[in-house]
Amino acid sequence: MSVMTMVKAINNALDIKLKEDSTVVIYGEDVGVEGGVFRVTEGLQKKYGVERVFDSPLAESGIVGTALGMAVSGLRPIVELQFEGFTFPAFNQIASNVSRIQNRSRGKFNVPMVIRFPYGGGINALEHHSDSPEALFAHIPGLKVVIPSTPYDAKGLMIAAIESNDPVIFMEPKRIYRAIKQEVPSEKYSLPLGKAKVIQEGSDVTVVAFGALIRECQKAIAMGEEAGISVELIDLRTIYPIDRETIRKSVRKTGRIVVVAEAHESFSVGSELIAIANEEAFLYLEAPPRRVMGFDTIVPLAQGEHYFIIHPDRIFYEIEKTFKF
Amino acid sequence: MSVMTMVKAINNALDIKLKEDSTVVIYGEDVGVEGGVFRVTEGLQKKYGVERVFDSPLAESGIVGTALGMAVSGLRPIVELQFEGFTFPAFNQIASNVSRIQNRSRGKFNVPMVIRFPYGGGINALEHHSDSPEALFAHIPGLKVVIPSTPYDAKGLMIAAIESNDPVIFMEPKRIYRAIKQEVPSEKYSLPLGKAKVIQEGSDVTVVAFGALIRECQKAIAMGEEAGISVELIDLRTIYPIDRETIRKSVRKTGRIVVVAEAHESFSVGSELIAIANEEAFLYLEAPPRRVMGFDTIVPLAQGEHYFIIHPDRIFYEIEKTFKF
Amino acid sequence: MIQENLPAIFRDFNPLENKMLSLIDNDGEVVNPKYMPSLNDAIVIEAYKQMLYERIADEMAVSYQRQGRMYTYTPNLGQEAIHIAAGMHIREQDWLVPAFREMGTLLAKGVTMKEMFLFYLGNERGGSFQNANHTLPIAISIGTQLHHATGIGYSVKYRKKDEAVFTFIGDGGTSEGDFSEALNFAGVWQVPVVFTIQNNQYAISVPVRSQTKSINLAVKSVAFGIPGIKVDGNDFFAMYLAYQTAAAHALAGNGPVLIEAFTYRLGAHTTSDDPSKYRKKEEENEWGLTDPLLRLKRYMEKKGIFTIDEKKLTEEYKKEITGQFLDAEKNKAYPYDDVFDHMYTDMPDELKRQKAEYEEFLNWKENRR
Amino acid sequence: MIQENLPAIFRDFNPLENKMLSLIDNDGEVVNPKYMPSLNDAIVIEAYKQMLYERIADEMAVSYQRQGRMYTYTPNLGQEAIHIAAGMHIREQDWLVPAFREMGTLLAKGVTMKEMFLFYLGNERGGSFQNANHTLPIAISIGTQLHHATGIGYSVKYRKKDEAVFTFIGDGGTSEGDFSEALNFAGVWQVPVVFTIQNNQYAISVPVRSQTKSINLAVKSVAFGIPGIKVDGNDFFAMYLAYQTAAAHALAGNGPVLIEAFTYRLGAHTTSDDPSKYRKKEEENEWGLTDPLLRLKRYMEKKGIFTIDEKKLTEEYKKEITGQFLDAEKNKAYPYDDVFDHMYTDMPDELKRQKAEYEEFLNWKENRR
Ligand SMILES: Cc1ncc(C[n+]2csc(CCOP(=O)(O)OP(=O)(O)O)c2C)c(N)n1
Ligand SMILES: Cc1ncc(C[n+]2csc(CCOP(=O)(O)OP(=O)(O)O)c2C)c(N)n1
Ligand SMILES: [Mg+2]
Ligand SMILES: [Mg+2]
Repeated sequence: MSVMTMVKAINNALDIKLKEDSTVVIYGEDVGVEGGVFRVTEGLQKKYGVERVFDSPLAESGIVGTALGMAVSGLRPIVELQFEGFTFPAFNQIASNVSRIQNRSRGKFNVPMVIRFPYGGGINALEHHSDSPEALFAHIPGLKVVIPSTPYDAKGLMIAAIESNDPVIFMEPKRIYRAIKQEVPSEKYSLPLGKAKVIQEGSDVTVVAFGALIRECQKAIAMGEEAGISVELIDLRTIYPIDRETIRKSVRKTGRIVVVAEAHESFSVGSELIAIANEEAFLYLEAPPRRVMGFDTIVPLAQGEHYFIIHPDRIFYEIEKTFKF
Repeated sequence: MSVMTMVKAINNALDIKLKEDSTVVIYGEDVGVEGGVFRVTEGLQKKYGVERVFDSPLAESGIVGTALGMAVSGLRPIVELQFEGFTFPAFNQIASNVSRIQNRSRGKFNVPMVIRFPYGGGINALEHHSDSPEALFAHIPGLKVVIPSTPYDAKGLMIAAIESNDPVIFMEPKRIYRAIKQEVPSEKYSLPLGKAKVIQEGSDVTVVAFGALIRECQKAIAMGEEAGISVELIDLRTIYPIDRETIRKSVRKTGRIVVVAEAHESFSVGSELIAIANEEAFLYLEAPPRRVMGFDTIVPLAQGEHYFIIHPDRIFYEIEKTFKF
Repeated sequence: MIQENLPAIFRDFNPLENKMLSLIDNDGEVVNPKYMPSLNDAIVIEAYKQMLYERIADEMAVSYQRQGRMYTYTPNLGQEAIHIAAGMHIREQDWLVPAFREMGTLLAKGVTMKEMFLFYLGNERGGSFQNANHTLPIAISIGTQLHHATGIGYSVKYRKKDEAVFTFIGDGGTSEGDFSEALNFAGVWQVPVVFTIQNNQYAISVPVRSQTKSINLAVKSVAFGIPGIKVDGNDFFAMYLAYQTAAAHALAGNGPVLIEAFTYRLGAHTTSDDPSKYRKKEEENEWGLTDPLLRLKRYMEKKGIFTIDEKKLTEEYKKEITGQFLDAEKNKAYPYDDVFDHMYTDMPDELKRQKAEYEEFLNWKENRR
Repeated sequence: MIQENLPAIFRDFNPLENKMLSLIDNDGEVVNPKYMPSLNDAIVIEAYKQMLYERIADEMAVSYQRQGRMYTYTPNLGQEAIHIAAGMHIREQDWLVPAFREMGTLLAKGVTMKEMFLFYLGNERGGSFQNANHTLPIAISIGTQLHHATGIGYSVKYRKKDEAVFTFIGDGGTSEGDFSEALNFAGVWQVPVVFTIQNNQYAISVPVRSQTKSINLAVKSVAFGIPGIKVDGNDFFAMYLAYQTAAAHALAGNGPVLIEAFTYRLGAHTTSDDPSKYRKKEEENEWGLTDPLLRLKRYMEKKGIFTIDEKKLTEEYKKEITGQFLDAEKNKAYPYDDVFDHMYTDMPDELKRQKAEYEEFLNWKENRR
């Protein structure tokens, strides 16, 4: 056990897998000497050498496309894309090949690779550095999309992602890279992909969130408790495949669902969860399912970002509205 | 008035705009001499010259990125991407620039451009030639996403798209490129972007669809009529901005909604419409909203495609289930 | 240009001087004896047979498509010398990362015509090339495959395997960003990849002069610091020498190589295409004179080694290929499970649910009849 | 190499021979009198002043960031000769399509330091460069901007305007597919675009030798059939000559040009970066000797035209820039409407609804206090 930030916990997961499996390699922009702009790969090149942890040329399509080549020929590449906004040059490789080679080859080739990148707002960054594109990846069949909300989860999910024989998009909520510190076991463990976690049980309203917003929800829930509202908080953990069962159980119990996420609300994880709540618990619904999400606008730069970011009071406001409906 | 296929109607719209506005240019792969692989631009190079209608090098990012440059400097480019599967090399230009330059420049630059491409299944094609990626574009703020379902609509919507000062993704349902023939006025007219159309009024169930599936829905509705079910059919026409008002009115009337679309069901237009139905008509809902959509799988090649494609009997089956709920 | 250990042909046929490696002319006459590889007759005969096989299979595929028994097909006509010369240098353990117009090379790797037919009949089982070792499926999204080849090259180098990687792209494909990125990565990583541009002069209707202003396509290698050479793609011997040299170079650890195979698509782009819309009959005729089979045959005849009974062989091949087509046609059925089974190594609950719901519908449909 | 009407410098400093155009040395001594442009003293003095202004503004920006008064900033230190030489050739009607490290060029185009500060204070109004004619916002997604420049080039050519387009990218950016695609399109379309690679030796921590195996970056032009030249980016006169020649070439209708400006990022990548992690002090010191301001100053001193009271000017500049910063700081407020107002030319109902809902929440919040 030692106290870790999410950065450290992911670094630890990578370290463990690099150590025990010589087919694991890590590359991307500045992941070598520099250890990544957020230092997630710090120290790994020194420990495992430049053939296993290295800087690539500056080209995301190349990073992802070559990783696919490695994955079908015996390696388990983990690639870092520097920010969520720079996943798009690789979008064609992801949507046309990474997600499809297994199906195209009828299982002759598996694609055990991880594409990891920081995402989300709240760090007063430049454009393309504050976005939440999870829905875009979740809509592409053949991918798994994972988002941790704590250092503990990040380590366990990352180990599972590396060991998955299917390609995993691993999105790291950069806002809480260092904001949360937690006791994390030093040894290897993994958490199942595709399973949500009930963080807190409750009876009045189901709140579903993931990543950095779990913390904000917890603050809102504390406000709710004061107001006498019992909230069940679910951390989705995996965006695809989504854990219907956990949603079903909870919404059938509470009859109310509020989805909290930072992405643009239209055609989002929020939309999907509302659809699921309807399909799985229609007769139990006692209030309109709500989305507390980003606007359909570009995330504003630092001076305007506070309008866009989801704060606890806004979450509480929507929980209360839903509760009182 | 003359009888036109959708191919002809779009060609006619392009012709009209090329003629009346010298800032309109058209380019893409094989759109010149060849007139496009589906002949949508047939004859236009001959009529307007190689400076206005021309073949570009084979690079989608380049096609879209250069069009953006033209759009901010006084032209109205219309670019063709050859198939929906080949929009992804251009995804970065679309998501990082086309949709954003207006906001980034606080309105100093507008982006009057149209990106058009055929999409959807049902033509026994190779991989990447049968997909329906509308949700991916609709989730990106700053774009308009338009899909016509008839030759008449295609012409009117295309004229509006070209005249829009915002970038428009114009998706053409290739399955009905030539399958529907219709009287279309020869003169110029346009249909408003962002407005759905109630194709048929009804009182029991609202069916929302668009593109090639309108036809399939109509067949299903005929089956429903025999079974005594009165269906209201809405053609979305524009996927973003979505027409909430039309959905609200209809669902408040019928209390039931079935969404029919060919895309993978998770994180789709179906999810969004169910969310909207809940937000706008929760207290009116009498049955769980349903999605009749593609699986979360790659669209199978020709021999397996019939499992994936949405047939009228499956639509009817879901309408009836929803009606009887 | 950069490397000291560069084989002589890269210097003697420097693409910067717009030179092209060609060894025999249209009449089968040796024009460049210095570089003519000394192949024993059996190999030359074998090469001709393989080219003939590819041509016949290709013609038959076009005709099955015309009969409405197969979906859109992509002909290989005129590009056989490239495919067979490459095939002769790709060993069992070497990797083949195809584009979509190198059928002969796929066949050399162990792909069967039954599989090819099955693919064009619309069944992924055909396109998966189950029995061809280290062979990727066809790449439809142009350019993307080059990155896969470069990545495999890294993997091979990292695991210290005696394996080379062969990959293909068209002249049009060189305009895609992925082409440049992949060659650049390969240069930096110094991986054993042989890149071939099949410059067949057209990307569907677009001629290569509308694709780029570079003096040829081989010269693009300069931008990535890797050796490049332009080769007469309709000259079997030139292509043979190019692959022999490139494979040796790559396997010796000297890094990647770019080959521009200068050829012509004698047929249509696909069976849905009509070349008369965008090119002249005269042009096609002129290129017809450089037909790789004709050239090789004339060479062999001159040398007195054309011992093949072509008519008989053609009949044999036709019969065998017909058998494969019928087999494919008989076995094209698409079990419902195939839609879902290969999306993930473990099927997620979401897919199980979708499958189950669809089965309910199928049951309803069944009962309704 | 290809064009007949190619200006002599492209032949004399052929990147294929790895030559670099350099006119004065580190001591300000003229080393290549043949090509030395004969500028009148006022222009040289003006250039020095502009470089000084950029340097001071840059230092102040770094220090405001350090004081916590501004967000992450991207320094320009050491690259001023490129920016000012370019700025001196971009006319009012010419287009500037920037990357993100050419502040001096933006200033030349009419962008104010207030706007720059406002942008780095986190307000799009700053980055929109409202008053700079034909100037695009900064491009963060690396490489994408080159396509915009090529497209503008097409537009200019199509509309027969007397306008050239200037665009920038870093050494790291040359690895992106968009770099190659854009140069290729520009070559085919023969548009009046001057592409500059600012090769400052690093892409964040990654040295250029890990970026590509090509012998230099200018040589990449060969792949697209356009003229390219490698220029000493810390030599104002070399850069001046390069832009003069390139702009004339482009405006005469002779098509695009690629300039590799060989320079060094003397500062950090951004204010969040610590270069000591990835490069040695000695290397920085060595490059420090080539500082473009020092070099130009020495030249001017030798020629006896350094009539500037640098200390006084520095004070003046500092005062003026401080004023601009304070103005920006005072006006950084972000009206709520700005979030929504520029997404579309007409705000769609969806956005109106989202805005209204959020306003309801704001009301609730207000009342709750
Ligand atoms: C990314 C992408 N864009 C467009 C297409 C559509 N397309 C299929 S083949 C082709 C032309 C290819 O030309 P070339 O690269 O010269 O290869 P050839 O067909 O001549 O063998 C095009 C544009 C595609 N398959 N992939
Ligand atoms: C497409 C994309 N990928 C990654 C980044 C992150 N990033 C910002 S600057 C930079 C390095 C750029 O290096 P170079 O092109 O040499 O320009 P320089 O910063 O040296 O001026 C990187 C990787 C980005 N902005 N865009
Ligand atoms: Mg071709
Ligand atoms: Mg750099």
